[in-house]
Amino acid sequence: MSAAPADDPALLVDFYRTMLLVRRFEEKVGQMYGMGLIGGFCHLYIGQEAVVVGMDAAIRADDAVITSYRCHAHALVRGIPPAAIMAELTGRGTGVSKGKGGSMHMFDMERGFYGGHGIVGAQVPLGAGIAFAQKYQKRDNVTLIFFGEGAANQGQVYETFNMASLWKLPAIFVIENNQYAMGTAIRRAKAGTELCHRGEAFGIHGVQVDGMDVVAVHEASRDLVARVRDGEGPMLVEMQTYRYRGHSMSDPVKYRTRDEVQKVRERQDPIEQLRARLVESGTIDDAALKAIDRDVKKTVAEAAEHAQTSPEPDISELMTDVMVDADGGSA
Amino acid sequence: MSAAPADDPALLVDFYRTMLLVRRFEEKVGQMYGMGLIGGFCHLYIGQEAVVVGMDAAIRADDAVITSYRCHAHALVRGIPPAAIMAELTGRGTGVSKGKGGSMHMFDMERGFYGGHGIVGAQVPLGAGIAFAQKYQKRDNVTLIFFGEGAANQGQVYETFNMASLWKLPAIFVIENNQYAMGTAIRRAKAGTELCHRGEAFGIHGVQVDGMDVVAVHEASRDLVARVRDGEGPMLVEMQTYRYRGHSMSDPVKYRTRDEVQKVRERQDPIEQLRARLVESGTIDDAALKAIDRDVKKTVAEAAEHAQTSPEPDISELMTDVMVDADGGSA
Amino acid sequence: MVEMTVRQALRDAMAEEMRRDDRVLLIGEEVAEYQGAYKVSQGLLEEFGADRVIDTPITEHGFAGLAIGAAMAGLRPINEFMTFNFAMQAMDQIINSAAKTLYMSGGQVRCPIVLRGPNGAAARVAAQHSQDYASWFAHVPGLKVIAPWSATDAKGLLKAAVRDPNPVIFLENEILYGVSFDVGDEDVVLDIGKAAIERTGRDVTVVGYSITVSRALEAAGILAEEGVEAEVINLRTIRPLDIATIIDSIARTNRLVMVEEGWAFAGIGAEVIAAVCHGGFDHLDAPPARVSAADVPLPYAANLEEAALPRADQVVRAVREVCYV
Amino acid sequence: MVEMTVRQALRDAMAEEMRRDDRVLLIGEEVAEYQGAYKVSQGLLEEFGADRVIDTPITEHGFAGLAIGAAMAGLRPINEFMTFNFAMQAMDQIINSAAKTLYMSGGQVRCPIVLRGPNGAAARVAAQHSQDYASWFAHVPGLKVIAPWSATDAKGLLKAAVRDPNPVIFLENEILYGVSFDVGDEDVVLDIGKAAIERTGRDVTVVGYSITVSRALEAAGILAEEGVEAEVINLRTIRPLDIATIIDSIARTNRLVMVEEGWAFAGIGAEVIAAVCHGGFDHLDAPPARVSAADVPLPYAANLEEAALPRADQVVRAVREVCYV
Ligand SMILES: Cc1ncc(C[n+]2csc(CCOP(=O)(O)OP(=O)(O)O)c2C)c(N)n1
Ligand SMILES: Cc1ncc(C[n+]2csc(CCOP(=O)(O)OP(=O)(O)O)c2C)c(N)n1
Ligand SMILES: [Mg+2]
Ligand SMILES: [Mg+2]
Repeated sequence: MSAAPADDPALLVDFYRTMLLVRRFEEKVGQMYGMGLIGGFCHLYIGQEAVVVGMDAAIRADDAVITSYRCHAHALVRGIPPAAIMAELTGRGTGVSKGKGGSMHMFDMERGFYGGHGIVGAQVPLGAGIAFAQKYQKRDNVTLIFFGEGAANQGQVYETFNMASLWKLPAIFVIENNQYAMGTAIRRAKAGTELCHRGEAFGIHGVQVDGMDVVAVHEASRDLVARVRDGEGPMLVEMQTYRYRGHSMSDPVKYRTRDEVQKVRERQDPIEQLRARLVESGTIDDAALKAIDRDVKKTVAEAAEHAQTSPEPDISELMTDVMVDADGGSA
Repeated sequence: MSAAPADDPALLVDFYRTMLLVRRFEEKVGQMYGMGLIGGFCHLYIGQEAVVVGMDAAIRADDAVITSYRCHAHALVRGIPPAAIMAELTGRGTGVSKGKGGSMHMFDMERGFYGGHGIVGAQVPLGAGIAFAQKYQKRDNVTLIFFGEGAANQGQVYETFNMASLWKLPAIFVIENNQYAMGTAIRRAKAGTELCHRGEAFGIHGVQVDGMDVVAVHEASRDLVARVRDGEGPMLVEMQTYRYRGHSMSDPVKYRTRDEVQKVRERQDPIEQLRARLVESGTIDDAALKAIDRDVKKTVAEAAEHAQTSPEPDISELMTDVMVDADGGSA
Repeated sequence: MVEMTVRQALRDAMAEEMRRDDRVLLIGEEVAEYQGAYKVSQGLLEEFGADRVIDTPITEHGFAGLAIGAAMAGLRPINEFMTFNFAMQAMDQIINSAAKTLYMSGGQVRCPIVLRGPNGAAARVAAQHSQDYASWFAHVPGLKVIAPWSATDAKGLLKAAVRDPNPVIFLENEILYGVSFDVGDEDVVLDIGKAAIERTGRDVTVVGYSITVSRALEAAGILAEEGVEAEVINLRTIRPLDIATIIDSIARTNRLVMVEEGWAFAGIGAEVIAAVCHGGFDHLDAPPARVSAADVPLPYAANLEEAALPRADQVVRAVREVCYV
Repeated sequence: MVEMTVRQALRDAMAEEMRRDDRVLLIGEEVAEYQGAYKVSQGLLEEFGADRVIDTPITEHGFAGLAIGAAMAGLRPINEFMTFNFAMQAMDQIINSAAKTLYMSGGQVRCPIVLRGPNGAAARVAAQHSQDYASWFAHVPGLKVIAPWSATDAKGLLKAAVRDPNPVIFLENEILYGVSFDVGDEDVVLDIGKAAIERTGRDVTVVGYSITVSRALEAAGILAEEGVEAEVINLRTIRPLDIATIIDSIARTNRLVMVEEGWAFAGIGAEVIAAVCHGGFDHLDAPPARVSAADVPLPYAANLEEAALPRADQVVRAVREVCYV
């Protein structure tokens, strides 16, 4: 195994850059939504960046990822061009789903990114199916299955735990516990123990990780991924994290105080934490930080530009992709 | 609380009589099915008698019971006349569901018997709803929710555990672990720990009981019922039991040996165990046993006779009971 | 006359019924503290308290099953689905438990529940959040299915649904929530099973439900300028279907255009046409026409979405065709 | 020609496809060690092993979702529902994941899965085990829906379904499993989307699918004795519907009777009638008629069950009506 992440400055800088990209991208999305350039439901990932960045770096390009509607960040870190994601958000033909899916339904089969699912919990059995296929095809791959702490109350999750455990599927169940499901604070919807224990009755080992600390996330993930890849069977990780923004762009966020959010931002922000660490350890200097900042802003600006200037899908696209033609083309 | 059941000879004799009634009734049902007098799916309870008899005696007449398709015994012990149950099985108008429900769908609202449900696991949230109503109406009742160990893998069960625990519903979840779900032995379908622990992550205390010993069942049930009635919230009990017959009348039972069944019958039969105990302790003599036997046989024979001589439902019944009329009648 | 949005009408209907009958309660995701994902239950928690306005975890299968069980045990729950798309998780409980148990029990087990929430397309929410379930639910005996259009419909029919001793599917529309209508100010309870003629006309009968009544009325306005008088029928209830009102209208107009937001295949339009063929075939002077959603999962892109959903101009065209003008 | 039951035909189709393509697997409750609840998968575990013939726990929502995910990831699962009634637990995954994801992903995520099992009534299994889901599934774009009648249909269409790159709902019938039919002995793959004319006739077109084709043929036999020649069409595929074959027949017979085992309201009969009105209205010399299940949950009692399900004598009566004889 390569060096521990804490000792790998290049990796840490990379984490920083990617988290910043996610943050700035989502901020831009928020702005564009406010301007009416993006429609429908739109869920931002701001605050949770460490989870997806730390985890994605622990898997390989040929592994698989599946998540909920809150999927822009997952798509970005898998390497989908920001412009294609942004163009999906504006509903353009150059979008990653040709403009047909929108914010909640991004997919990239070439990058093992299985979406982007709008129904709470649906991605959990689907993800187990991807892991099932990996095992069936005797590939040494793993599947990361992300879902929220609200989704963790859906019954299909437990059905899936049972099957994944019975069949030792190479699946990692990642509960992104951002403390709220829409307006419902976790304690109002969850009885019993911490979520990391919810797989234990089904024989699934669970751990709880500080999901605001990208290094902790990454280290835990490397361990889990290695064990799952080795055939130990599925594992579960509860990432304790926090979303700064509303559930979606239309959420007035009356269920918590500004103060609560402010405290998390000040004390636990994943990007600030890592920046402080990089600066204190002398890994990076101000000029380098600025360069990253500039780079990220440029990428985001270009994506936004592309997303606004690309044409809408051709109207003929309305009737395509309903069925794959028997000869193999999708029409 | 009244005397412990082990010290209450009348109660024990009553258990014996009721278990025997269930056994003989089900044997008769098996015969009549073989003769073509009963149709569709038909699931016998033979072997499991101690569970329902011991539990039902721990609740009150105004409490509620709900179970699966394997419901003849639950209906019998709730006090529904055997003739009405048997007539339901033969599809007659005098059946407890007017012949419209059949073997899997018996109901008796006057006796708090909520069925008789054909979909595996469906009765679990329904049962929690009954408990919810009991609590809403501030009644000090409890609901017994019976389901199989196969049903215990259904997701809706865990959704229900969570809500029942959150809202402290007066529900007792009874897993009748008869070792098989159709042809699937429990170890082939269940990962992880014993089923009695499946509620723990949701804050539901669980116990495991020898479901072949009616006294053990009853004692455990009295304790659980008292605690649940007192407002401690839902509890779970796994009854370890065994079904002697096939899953349903059409099951050739190739998934286990005759020897396995024979051993359980010889060593653990709930009726034989209790009989031996009653005889050894001198609680009952041969003549009394014979009288009970005769009585039970007579009851069953009368039920069978009634069920064969009663008329089919009037053909006009086809279109009734689809809707309740707004004025209150069911038409 | 007062003006009221459909959202207010629904809220008031629930509040009034909860005041009238303390067995009535509201249960669903975000109905209490959040005041409803679409603010339909605004103020209800405050007035009726947490025992009667109940936030659930995200477990549609479980909470709908629980609410159905509670109805069987004597309560009168209003079960909100945040949208009906999520009711697919609870489909088994709705069909096999709520719709069938009265019959299976020979008339013993009643299930007076209202299952309500927005149905069909909202704005740009894409395929998984936009399905119209009218024809699925209406297919099944044992259910009543209501799809209000106006605030009057919403209030009068929701009150009727709560009082009905049977399971009622109540299909709302997110886009209509914010639309205002004139309503009478008394406490009206409408009859379930009766359609409303929203505009009279002699040349063609246009039938819609929910938001497509707006499309039909828009079309009727355009057609009137061309001298074609369309009669617009608002189904209000889909099961039982008020086929008599439709056939009666066609007896006068001899032409039928059905407008639905759902997919055409085995949809409500198919049923209306088949039922009209059965009971009023000889009145028809032209083949009845359907205007429906495009036969695709609903796309996100603005231009594709617009092309996918039924529009007034399509209704106008269909009317011209059946009128041979 | 050889004789073969529908059960054998289905089994052989699966075995042949599993031999041909090792991405094909069978997953469901009791499909492996038990050899299928209705013995449709007899011998498959032995031939293909436990990696490819997979018994699941009783968790339809979960295992169907898992199978759908596996299909997206490149496998070709055949997902057996012990009966389609239990597919309601998995409805969200079937509709929102299997049917819609290709579209939502702009054509990227394919889902080549077959979801199969017995559908509709068996014998005396009552309301919760007897529903016909044909119209529900056929309502939804993104799915193909097949309902075979004969052994030839079963084999040729199941093979086609397995090879199809799309999600296919394959609706079998428990009562037909044991029925024998003559089949050609070659390895036929039928075209999805083509109806079959099972009997030709000039006086009336009778359309059925699955077991109602038997009812239609019985009725045609009775009618022939009265001098009425019925043409019997077996739909075979319900979505896409082969409306051309139906209209072509009606162009000759000028009369239509639709026989379905499901409920009438927004059923397949409604769609066939609406589509015929659209494409062949002028051919119709009489209002098209429907013979369907009674509009009730299916009762258990023998006499009520018989009265509830469509029978040949009802078809005969309907034909007489549309033929005015
Ligand atoms: C089955 C279903 N029920 C309800 C919804 C509406 N909904 C969308 S997101 C959400 C909250 C989910 O919370 P959580 O799982 O914690 O994820 P987060 O949004 O916090 O990332 C709800 C209730 C849905 N999309 N699907
Ligand atoms: C949702 C659903 N899936 C499958 C079935 C078919 N089925 C009926 S009973 C049964 C086995 C249930 O086993 P268990 O829960 O252990 O109860 P038991 O029969 O042993 O009492 C199955 C698979 C069903 N009725 N409902
Ligand atoms: Mg959350
Ligand atoms: Mg069992």
